[in-house]
Amino acid sequence: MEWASWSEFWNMGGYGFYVWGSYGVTAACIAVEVYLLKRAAGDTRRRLKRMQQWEEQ
Amino acid sequence: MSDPSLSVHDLACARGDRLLFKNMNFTLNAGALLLVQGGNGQGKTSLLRLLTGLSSPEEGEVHWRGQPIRKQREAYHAEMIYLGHANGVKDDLNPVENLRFADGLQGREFDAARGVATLNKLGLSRCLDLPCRVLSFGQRRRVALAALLLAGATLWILDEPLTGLDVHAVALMEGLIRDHLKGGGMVVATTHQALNLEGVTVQRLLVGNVAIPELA
Amino acid sequence: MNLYTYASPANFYVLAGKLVPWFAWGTGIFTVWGLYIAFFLAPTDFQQSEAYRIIFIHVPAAWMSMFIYLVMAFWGAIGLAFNTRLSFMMARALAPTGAIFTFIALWTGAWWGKPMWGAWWVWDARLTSELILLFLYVGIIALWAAIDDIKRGDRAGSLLTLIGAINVPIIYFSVKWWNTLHQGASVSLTKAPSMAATMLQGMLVLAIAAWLYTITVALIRVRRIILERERQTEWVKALLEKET
Amino acid sequence: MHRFLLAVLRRDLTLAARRRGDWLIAQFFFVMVASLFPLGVGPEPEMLARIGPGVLWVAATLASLLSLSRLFADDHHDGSLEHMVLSPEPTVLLVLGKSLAHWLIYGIPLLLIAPVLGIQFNLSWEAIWVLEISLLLGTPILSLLGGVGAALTLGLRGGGVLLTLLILPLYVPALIFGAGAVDGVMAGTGAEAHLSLLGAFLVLSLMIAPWIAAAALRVSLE
Repeated sequence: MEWASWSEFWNMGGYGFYVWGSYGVTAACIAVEVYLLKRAAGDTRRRLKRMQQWEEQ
Repeated sequence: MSDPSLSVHDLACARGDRLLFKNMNFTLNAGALLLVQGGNGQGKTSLLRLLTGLSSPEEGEVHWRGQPIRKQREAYHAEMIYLGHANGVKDDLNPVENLRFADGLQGREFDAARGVATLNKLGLSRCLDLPCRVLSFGQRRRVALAALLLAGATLWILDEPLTGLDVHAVALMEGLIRDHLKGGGMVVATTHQALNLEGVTVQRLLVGNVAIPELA
Repeated sequence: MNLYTYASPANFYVLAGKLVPWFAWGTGIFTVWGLYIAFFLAPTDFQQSEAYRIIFIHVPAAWMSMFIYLVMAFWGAIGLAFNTRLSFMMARALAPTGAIFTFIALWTGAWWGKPMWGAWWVWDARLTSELILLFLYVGIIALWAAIDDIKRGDRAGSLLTLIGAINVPIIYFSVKWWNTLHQGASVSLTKAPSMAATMLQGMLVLAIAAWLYTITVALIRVRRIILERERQTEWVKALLEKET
Repeated sequence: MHRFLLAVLRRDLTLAARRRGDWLIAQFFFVMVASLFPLGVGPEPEMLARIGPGVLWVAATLASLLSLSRLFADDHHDGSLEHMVLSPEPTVLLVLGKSLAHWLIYGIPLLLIAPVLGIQFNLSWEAIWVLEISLLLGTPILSLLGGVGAALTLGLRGGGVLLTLLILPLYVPALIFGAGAVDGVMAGTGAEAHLSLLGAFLVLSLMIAPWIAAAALRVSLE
């Protein structure tokens, strides 16, 4: 194990800002993509259903 | 070479996610006219563009002289000419120049005397040296018709050829179509107007399901 | 059951739906495993200290950005050659994820560059090519967005992807060449710390995670695209009916 | 076959001659963009000579993009593009002819203006000479690759801006080799390597771009 304590882990040998900046933004990008994908799935289904109702009239 | 014939087999056409028509079959032989009828947005223009090869069908095939047109694009285009909603006439050129370039693009030598004679026949003798920009819509349409005549194609595909033409021009157009058919040519046309075509074999094709009252 | 059955969108929709959970779990497992290697097994680098841990995401993201572009070009070429609808849908489903990985590669490149070279951005051959790759992704997505007609959009996007795919190696080569001529920016990402076996292992595990993630997301997206495009068919109507 | 190519060329040249306004705008755009840079970065001769090749090359790509959006658009609008695509000749020839005409109309004048701008940027005669050769090899690439973009964006809303977005990344190698050649001769390392690579890129574009543009044109007309 490399790390003696959690604070050392977050500090990353003084490079914590850069390391966590990179990992954080990566995680954020993926989270946003997954969130948008989830939302789009629901939207698409609702829209298609609405269009189907409309066309059946 | 076999006799000229245009046929479609199980043709289907879609626009976006809407199916315009399917299972369309017909054959058109030399000397015959096919009138494509149907309401707006029913796929008349789409069908014509399929027949020219500009677009490709969802299903089925268009045949020319018994062969699929996609396999003989160049040979087919040499025998076919298309006149769409737009005239294909350049505003910056005069009628004679327009014909010259139209001929050049078909890969033919331009015969100036014949070109001028055709334009005269279509009643454009007074504006041969004017840029087409100053001509009226009907006159520009006549320039396009002159190019059509000069092309000497067997198959004419005309999308609303009568739009914007006056009574004389309509009569002229009818005469041109009759002559072309008598000479063994073929015409596929869409039109909203009634055509006076005595002594001509007319096949009618209804696209879509809404009939137009005056033609039904 | 042959391959052709699954090439039909209706069947693929069902198949993709079954596959998504497996790939999603795979993504999770490999991500945790990879991150464990990256932070707990890989030793501190004597030159770069802990900052080098950024490469565990930077390198896989850069690999994926290029790999996804090639896969898109492949699907586009298949679609153009054989007129298979599903391949165009796959190309469309992959593009956003490719663009995101390109962005991640650029971002992490900058955040690694700052502590190592003292600059957020250097016109290094790889970073510059990556930037141009991002432009290509954005261009393709913008072209798709601008074309309403599905058929035209599919084909136009694929043609653009193809000419881009031919161009990307040329761009990379030209930027590299340009880079060697301009002395000012001679720092290069190739000066990575000497690869320890655990480092390579961590990078590979995270690359597999990124790969599984891409498949998961692309499958979910392709399912949505299939629904939209097939909405006039009976099976989609029945499917939507069943849900209400 | 060559008659068709000649007909396309003659047609586009005649039309351009009838519309000199469009033509002049593109040339003035080139001059103006290049002239803005000294105002932005300052008039020091050494600095201008340093950035001159790059600035002139970037200005040339932008000027060629300005006119590319209309490469097919005018003919599409009046219907003559359909007639040309429906001619018995291959569409590739049509695209090749139109790209060639675009280069003759918009590329060649850039070659004539560039030396004047080169003097403004304090370039040596040797550098100007290499700039000319690089533009001679490079501007056809702009017309050929631009043809692909023009065909892809035909008839789209905001097609001009989109065209820029799609095509500029593809121009990067031409820009690097072209401006690099002039840089090379100024730095004393010689321009041959750059120019041969630029030539290779031209040959490659000539072999590939017309086919893709022709396919794109057919897709866009469908």
